[in-house]
Amino acid sequence: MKLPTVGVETPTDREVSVRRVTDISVEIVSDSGEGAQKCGQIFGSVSAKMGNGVWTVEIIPAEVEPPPRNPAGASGIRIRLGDREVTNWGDETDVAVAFNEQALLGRHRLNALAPNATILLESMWATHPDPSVRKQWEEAMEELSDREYRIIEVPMEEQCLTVVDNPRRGKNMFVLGLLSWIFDRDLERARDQIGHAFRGKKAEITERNVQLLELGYAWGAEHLDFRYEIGTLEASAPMVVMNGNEAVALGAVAAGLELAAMYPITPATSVSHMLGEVFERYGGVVHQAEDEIAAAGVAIGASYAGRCAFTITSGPGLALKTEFLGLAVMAEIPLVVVDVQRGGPSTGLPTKVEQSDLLAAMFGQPGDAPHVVLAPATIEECFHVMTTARRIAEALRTVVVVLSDANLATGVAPFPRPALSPEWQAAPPDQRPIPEGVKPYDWDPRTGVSRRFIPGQAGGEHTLTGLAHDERSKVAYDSAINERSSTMRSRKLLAFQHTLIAPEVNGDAGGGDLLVVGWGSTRGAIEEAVARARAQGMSVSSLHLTFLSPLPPGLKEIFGRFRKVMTVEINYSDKKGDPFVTDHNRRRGQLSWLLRATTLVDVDCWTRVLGEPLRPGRILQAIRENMPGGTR
Amino acid sequence: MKLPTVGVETPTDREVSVRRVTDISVEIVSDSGEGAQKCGQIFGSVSAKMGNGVWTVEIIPAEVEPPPRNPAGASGIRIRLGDREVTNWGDETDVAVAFNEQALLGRHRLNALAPNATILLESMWATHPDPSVRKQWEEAMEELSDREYRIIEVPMEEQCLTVVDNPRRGKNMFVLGLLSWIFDRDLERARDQIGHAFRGKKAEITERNVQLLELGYAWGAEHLDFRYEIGTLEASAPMVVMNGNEAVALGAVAAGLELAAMYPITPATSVSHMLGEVFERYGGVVHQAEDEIAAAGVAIGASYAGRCAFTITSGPGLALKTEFLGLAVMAEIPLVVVDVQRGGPSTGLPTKVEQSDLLAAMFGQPGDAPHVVLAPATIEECFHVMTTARRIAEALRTVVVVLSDANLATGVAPFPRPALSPEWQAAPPDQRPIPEGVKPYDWDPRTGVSRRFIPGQAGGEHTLTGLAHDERSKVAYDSAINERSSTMRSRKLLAFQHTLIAPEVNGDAGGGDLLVVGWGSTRGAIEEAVARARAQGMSVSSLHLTFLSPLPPGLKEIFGRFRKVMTVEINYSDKKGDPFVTDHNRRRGQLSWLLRATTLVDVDCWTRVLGEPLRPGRILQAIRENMPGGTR
Amino acid sequence: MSDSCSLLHVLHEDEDDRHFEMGDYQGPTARWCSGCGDHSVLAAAQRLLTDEQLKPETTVFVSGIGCSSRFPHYMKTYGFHGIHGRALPVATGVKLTRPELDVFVVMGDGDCVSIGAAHWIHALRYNVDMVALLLDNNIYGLTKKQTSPTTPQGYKSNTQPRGSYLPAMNPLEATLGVTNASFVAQTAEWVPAHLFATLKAAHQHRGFSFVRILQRCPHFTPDMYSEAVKKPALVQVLTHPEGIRVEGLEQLYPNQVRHDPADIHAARELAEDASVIRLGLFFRDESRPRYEETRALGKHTAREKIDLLNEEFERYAV
Amino acid sequence: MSDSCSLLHVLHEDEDDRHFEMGDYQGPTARWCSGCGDHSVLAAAQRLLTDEQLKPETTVFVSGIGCSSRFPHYMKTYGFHGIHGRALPVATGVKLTRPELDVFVVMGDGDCVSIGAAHWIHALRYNVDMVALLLDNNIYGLTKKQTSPTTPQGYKSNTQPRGSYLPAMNPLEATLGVTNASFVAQTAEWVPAHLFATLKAAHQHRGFSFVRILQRCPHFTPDMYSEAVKKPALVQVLTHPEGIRVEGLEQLYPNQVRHDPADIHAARELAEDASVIRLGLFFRDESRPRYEETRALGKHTAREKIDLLNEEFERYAV
Ligand SMILES: Cc1ncc(C[n+]2csc(CCOP(=O)(O)OP(=O)(O)O)c2C)c(N)n1
Ligand SMILES: Cc1ncc(C[n+]2csc(CCOP(=O)(O)OP(=O)(O)O)c2C)c(N)n1
Ligand code: SF4
Ligand code: SF4
Ligand SMILES: [Mg+2]
Ligand SMILES: [Mg+2]
Repeated sequence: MKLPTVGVETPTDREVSVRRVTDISVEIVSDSGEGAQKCGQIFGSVSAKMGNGVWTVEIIPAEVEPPPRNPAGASGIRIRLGDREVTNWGDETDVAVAFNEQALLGRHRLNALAPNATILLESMWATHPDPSVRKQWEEAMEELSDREYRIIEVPMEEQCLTVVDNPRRGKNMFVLGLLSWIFDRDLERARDQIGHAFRGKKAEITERNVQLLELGYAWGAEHLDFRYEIGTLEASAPMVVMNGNEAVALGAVAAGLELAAMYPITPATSVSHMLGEVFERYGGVVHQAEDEIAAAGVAIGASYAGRCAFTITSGPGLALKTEFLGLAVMAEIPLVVVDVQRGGPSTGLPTKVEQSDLLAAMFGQPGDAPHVVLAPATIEECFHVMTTARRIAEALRTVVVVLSDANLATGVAPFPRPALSPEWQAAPPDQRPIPEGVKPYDWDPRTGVSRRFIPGQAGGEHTLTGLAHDERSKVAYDSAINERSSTMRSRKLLAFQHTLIAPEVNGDAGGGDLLVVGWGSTRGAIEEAVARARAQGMSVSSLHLTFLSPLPPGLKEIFGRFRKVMTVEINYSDKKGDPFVTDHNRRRGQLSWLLRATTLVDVDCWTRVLGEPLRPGRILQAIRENMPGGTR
Repeated sequence: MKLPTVGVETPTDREVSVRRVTDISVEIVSDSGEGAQKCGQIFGSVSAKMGNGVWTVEIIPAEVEPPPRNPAGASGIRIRLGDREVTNWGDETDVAVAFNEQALLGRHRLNALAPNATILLESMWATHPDPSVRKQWEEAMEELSDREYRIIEVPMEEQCLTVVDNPRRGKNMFVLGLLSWIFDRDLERARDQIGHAFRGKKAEITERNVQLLELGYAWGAEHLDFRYEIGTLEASAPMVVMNGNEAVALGAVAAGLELAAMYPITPATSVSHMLGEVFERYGGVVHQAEDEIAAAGVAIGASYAGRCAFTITSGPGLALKTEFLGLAVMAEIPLVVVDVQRGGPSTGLPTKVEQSDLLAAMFGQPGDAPHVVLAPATIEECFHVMTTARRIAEALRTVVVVLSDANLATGVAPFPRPALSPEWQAAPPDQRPIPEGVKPYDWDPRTGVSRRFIPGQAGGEHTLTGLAHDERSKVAYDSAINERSSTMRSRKLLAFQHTLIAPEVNGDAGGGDLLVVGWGSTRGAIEEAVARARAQGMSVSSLHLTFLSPLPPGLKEIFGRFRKVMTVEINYSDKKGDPFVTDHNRRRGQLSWLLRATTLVDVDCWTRVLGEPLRPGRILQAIRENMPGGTR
Repeated sequence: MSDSCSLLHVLHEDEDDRHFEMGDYQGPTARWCSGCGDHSVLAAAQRLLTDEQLKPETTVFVSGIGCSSRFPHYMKTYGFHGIHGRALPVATGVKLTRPELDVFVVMGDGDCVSIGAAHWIHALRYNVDMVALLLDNNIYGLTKKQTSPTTPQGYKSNTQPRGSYLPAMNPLEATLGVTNASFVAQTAEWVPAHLFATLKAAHQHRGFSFVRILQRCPHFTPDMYSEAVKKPALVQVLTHPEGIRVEGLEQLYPNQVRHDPADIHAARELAEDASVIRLGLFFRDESRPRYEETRALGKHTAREKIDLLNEEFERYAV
Repeated sequence: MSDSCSLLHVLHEDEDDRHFEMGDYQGPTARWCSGCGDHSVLAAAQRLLTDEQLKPETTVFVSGIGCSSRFPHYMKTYGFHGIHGRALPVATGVKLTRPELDVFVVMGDGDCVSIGAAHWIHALRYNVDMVALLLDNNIYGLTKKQTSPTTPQGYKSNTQPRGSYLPAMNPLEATLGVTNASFVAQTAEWVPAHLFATLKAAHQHRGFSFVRILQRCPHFTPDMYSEAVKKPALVQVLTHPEGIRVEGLEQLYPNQVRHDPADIHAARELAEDASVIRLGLFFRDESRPRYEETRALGKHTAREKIDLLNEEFERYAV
């Protein structure tokens, strides 16, 4: 076992090497309940405040409280820092802190650690009184030794005991101190953040934690022989930092949404936790319904009544809302549905990311049910998409599905603090009496749009129905009426599509060898990969789509400028060359499917369902492998 | 008012013209409850027995018992007769019998009657004591007079009163007699059928009805001046005659299916009515669940337990089953789902035909849920599809969705009596203990197929789950396992696709100007239209798809032989030339969408959502309008 | 709500000296079968609205799918004819966010007790102030005679041609078992005076009023209530000063029993016993908490919300 | 079923002289939090199977989604870990078509009482012979502390941070209101002897046995039952010769009340009163009709079916 342990050296004995980096990933892993996440969050916040680009992702085990010291139960957080904006979780971890060797092993097995990672590991297990623990330790060291890790043992528990009785409740702050020394973090800011994290608790708790922070810092200063220096970027505008679900929640408030009807489901639920906290103060209501069907029904009822409502869920819940979505389209009731996608099908991978609900969101409803589907690509967009979605839903009197995912939901990154506008909250149609002769579906024949009536408006009395109906909302079985009303519902989408602008090419708008097309949360990783590939001389660009239904104009024309077009998505596709796969029967990535049908361009795809965000390095490799002509 | 009324003439006064036809459509319309349907059914059966090709469709009002004498409430039946096989309901009605002028008006307004139709109309309303009825009559005659109908008044009520007290309960048999004279039907067979229809009732009821039949026949012979003669085809094999839902029900028994779990929904319910009748005798069970979700769950439970179960529904019910379908795909539980499509979206047009559930059936489930979708094209196929579906579901351990529709469900036509095979009912996997080491998902890496374990098999104990799982069915969050199991589920479809054969071109396999592609119930109408177009010299052929997921091989190659490819479907598409429609944003027919994405051929579409089966004449017109180069 | 939200509320408070006649609530002619009990319920509802002078524009009828669910189409108020089994969530959404509206829910027995059962149980629990009418004809009407949970055991239908396999579900008993249920009554459409009085009491109750209305379906189950209609002795009326009081009903229905609607135990015993058809108020408790009491939307202006959001941003500030 | 169907049944009747130990029912180590009440229920179920010598291969545990629904994974029997709220329909499908199997259903309170409510009500009514366990921790565990219908009023959660708005739904009362319910019991996982005896009685009952198990979730609601665990006086045990009998329990739980499980009215009154936690058999009626009695699959051979079908074709012959 090669175990480069730091001996007991005095600072003067060591030479501290300072590595200058532009980008680095740090991970803290522990058993669940040991506070690794809080440690990482504070580390991330302090870094953001100091002007680093930051992207934080939590590592969440499947069970609430898995057995301790178990590779499958690793709980923790990854923080990626950069000297400029960081848009994704990156590739592998450069510096890891592990509270025990089993959690570390879990990360090792998932290839989460860079082959030459530096690892700070709690040392107590090597000499644990329980021989089975010592045996596990030894076996773990054996398994870890096939990489070039630098593992540094740190007596975390021992150190913490000098300050607290129960080190399980303090180790995380000691580690924060360690990392603060390594990355030269501003301790004042760290103290502030600790204060913030424990606000409402007793003052001595904050004090104790600050003490541990300082202990860790001092220990690092005394024992470690490396530090990192990372540039910062002066933020041009005030920034806020949060995860995508928090952004959706605050975005909902900013958009004037008043009712969030939901049924708990991972990874969507935290939006309602957040709203449960803040909505009350803002006059909004979170309604936890008896199931997802009822949640959709309550949101539709509220919207019918002229209020601004949305419903939020994930795949299995979306499935249950299908019938109500069809009704909302048919009866032209505005409705915003947020689907925070997770791994599927069925219960699948509830805490992991996937982008597999696109076609279900678009085509899931039996019958022809035209509606809008869009996907935010960044945490900032998670905030603003709520206003966009509400506006479209109300303007078109239809359903707008917003496709977020577990990557956005749990990723934390700073973005410019939004300048809020009262207009975003503009009330639905005024409540004046309906003039004689105006009908509840007075479709404008050019746009399919009609004025919305809401209860309370005298003269507007009518019964809305999911049956085929005429302009007066009367049940009608007449052929011509059915064709006409179907046409009007579809025309709204056409007219709306007309207002969209062609997306901008990232890279070379003039064309090139390869165009990578993405949607949703993969934008940061794709663009990073494209930048690296371009730096390596490859003629590759990318295009990112926000609107999936309808698709923006100009795609075919843009595609025509590239020798090859390929989507990159986190969903399933058959791999070329696999048994029985032909060009004809290949099941393709969901966006590539859409683009092929629309543009008739031979859009290829590179997709993976690994239950984790795409790594820019892997995309880079895919780009290389897919360069027409071959750049390999 | 031009009202060519038949005067009181003696037979010798008239010359009876006999028109020889190869194909003719007859309609009987009345208020609901007046027995027009029973009359038409007997007329159709007698005709089939005499060797005519027959297609019967019921005209069903939306309400159970709509107000009498109301155009929207017309209830009735259309019978199309031919001198050879009749595969669809045809274009317009040539001969109509109406019990009142309002029901007639309803049909007139739906353009159901040929412009020169001959109409036999109950005469009592013209002289009704209620002046408002007389007024309605006059207005109706005015409205009807813009076509070249020949309307013949018949004193039906007056005549019936000579035999029965309540003519409402006898008029239909009188009309049967009238039609029997006009079409020279075999009265003996008609008497038999009446006996069959009233079996279980008192003998005098049958007698009374036979009397009315004879009265109608005699009245026709005495007063009418036209008859039709239509050739017959000697049936080469014994035939049975039934509607598509009856065929599905009997097909389910023939396929060895034992449990039909359902929740009532039009137009699927009559399958369960039928099974409710017959299943008990065959050892099967119809389970009417509390809702469609539970119906799917019960079928899945039964199938998991090794029994052969299916669930049947229509659009709104399919929406509710979405989540369970995802589970069945994920956990690899065989399941047959029959969706008898109706007009949509939402409650839509519950009694009318549409083919709008194709994409929802394929893509409706969040996550990647590969499964099989197929569509019977004829009533005969409704029977056999159940065996096919069950076999595929069990062989692939997956979901098979069968897309029938309201056209097949209610259309009645003869087909060769199936030669049943015990093999169709072969039991699921044997129940022997599971050998050591065999795992519940021992995927064959080439085909993705694995052996099904069912409770009762010692050594096979395991827990099936909708979470991501490994070969032993253990919950697994590992990236590699998720990729692998996703691949295996998809590979089953690839391997299956490999066994399919390219569909045959109807017309000229060598190619031509236009290829019309269809699926499901439109086959008869499309092929008739193609035949007519070819007879008119147009270079058009057609292709009909049974498998929609996966698609059969060879399509791209076939398409390549035609100058233009176009689907004909009963679902919505934006019309070229309508406001805002571009080639890029056009929402297309569902099959054309699938074909474009798969083959990258510019597959156009001609679709209508008129709430009625497509008429061959309208398809012919569409063919003419879409001939490349233009044959117009 | 946003800036103009206050406007929305002001408009509703407008002085209003309109007087409404029955005709003001009558929509197009109902297209139910002749003799269908739904007609009587429609008439009673229209009478109630007239009696209470509810404004047509602030009254909403929500329904599911079924013969009975066509109800809103025949009213001249706002109506929401939604999807099968889901009327209650929609109505909850309406009332929760627009408490000033009068909300009525019309459901069939399949709609409410079968596919809608989860919502039914939970609506009773939420106790949101609205009137829910179960038009119970013990059969699926619109889809043409399938067994419903309330179909009597042994009764033949198209899906259970050998007769329903299980005893009929008793909606009153089920309702009375749900914690927080606050108003449970039963009436019959062929006793118009009692029907009307029941609707009136239900409307006046603050909370979720559940009314089961026994309803004839002459088309599919002509025999279902024919005896009870003919023989008033088969019907027993619950009486109490706190119950539903109908002048002179004792002449027609001399079979009466005194029942205090505050007594849930007695209510359950009466509900359970199927030997006689009981009409009246089984249970009422105005003190049950109503979900919307704690769950009302606030009336913040857009400006106020922006200020609050900006405060919130401080927590997230970098 | 088809030709080989008889074979299927023969195999199950095979002579079998295996004897099963607890270990034969134990799957992999359960991954619930330490101290989670689900562990005790698992142990009790394993003990029951040993006691009754159920064959692992003919025993099926069906569950939904939730912490508690992981249950089947930790058994060495057949298991079906399905989707949230839908365990009962799946179990119904299994038992209806394979009556020779022993079927157990494990549900959480969200699973059964919230999203699964319609199936719960209807499963009680179908009265198919199986054991249904409601593992009621009064909270959503797996999704991390949201209010469930059984969460006590005022109890704080992540979705209702100001406390649950409504009184907790009482699953016993609701159950006792459903026509055709045949076995309703309550026990607590921290009283293992009572838990075991209850499972045993439930398993022996012919019909649908509904058992609510009060279950601790130390992770999210450590305070929920801590008082009751500490103070046996807060618990009252129902006793009766026909009830659930546990030797010596009166020493630990001296607070006892005699209750005849045939008396539905008394059962409802006991269920309703929330002043004390009651454990025992509230109601049992073995005479209630079971759906599967009339709904069993036949044992026709393929040949017989073909003959019948051919007869049927005569009706449709041209
Ligand atoms: C999701 C869904 N399932 C089934 C149906 C078909 N359906 C329409 S009405 C109805 C039941 C009608 O019975 P009931 O609710 O008792 O109302 P009634 O017609 O008797 O008034 C059913 C099953 C539907 N429209 N939607
Ligand atoms: C359709 C659907 N909705 C929501 C979820 C998310 N979900 C998983 S478990 C659960 C509830 C867990 O609570 P409970 O049923 O009480 O079980 P416990 O975890 O407390 O044992 C929820 C809402 C899901 N998996 N599927
Ligand atoms: S079928 Fe029955 S419930 Fe429906 S309208 Fe006719 S009588 Fe009324
Ligand atoms: S969260 Fe609660 S219910 Fe879930 S395993 Fe932990 S203690 Fe048990
Ligand atoms: Mg009904
Ligand atoms: Mg729970």
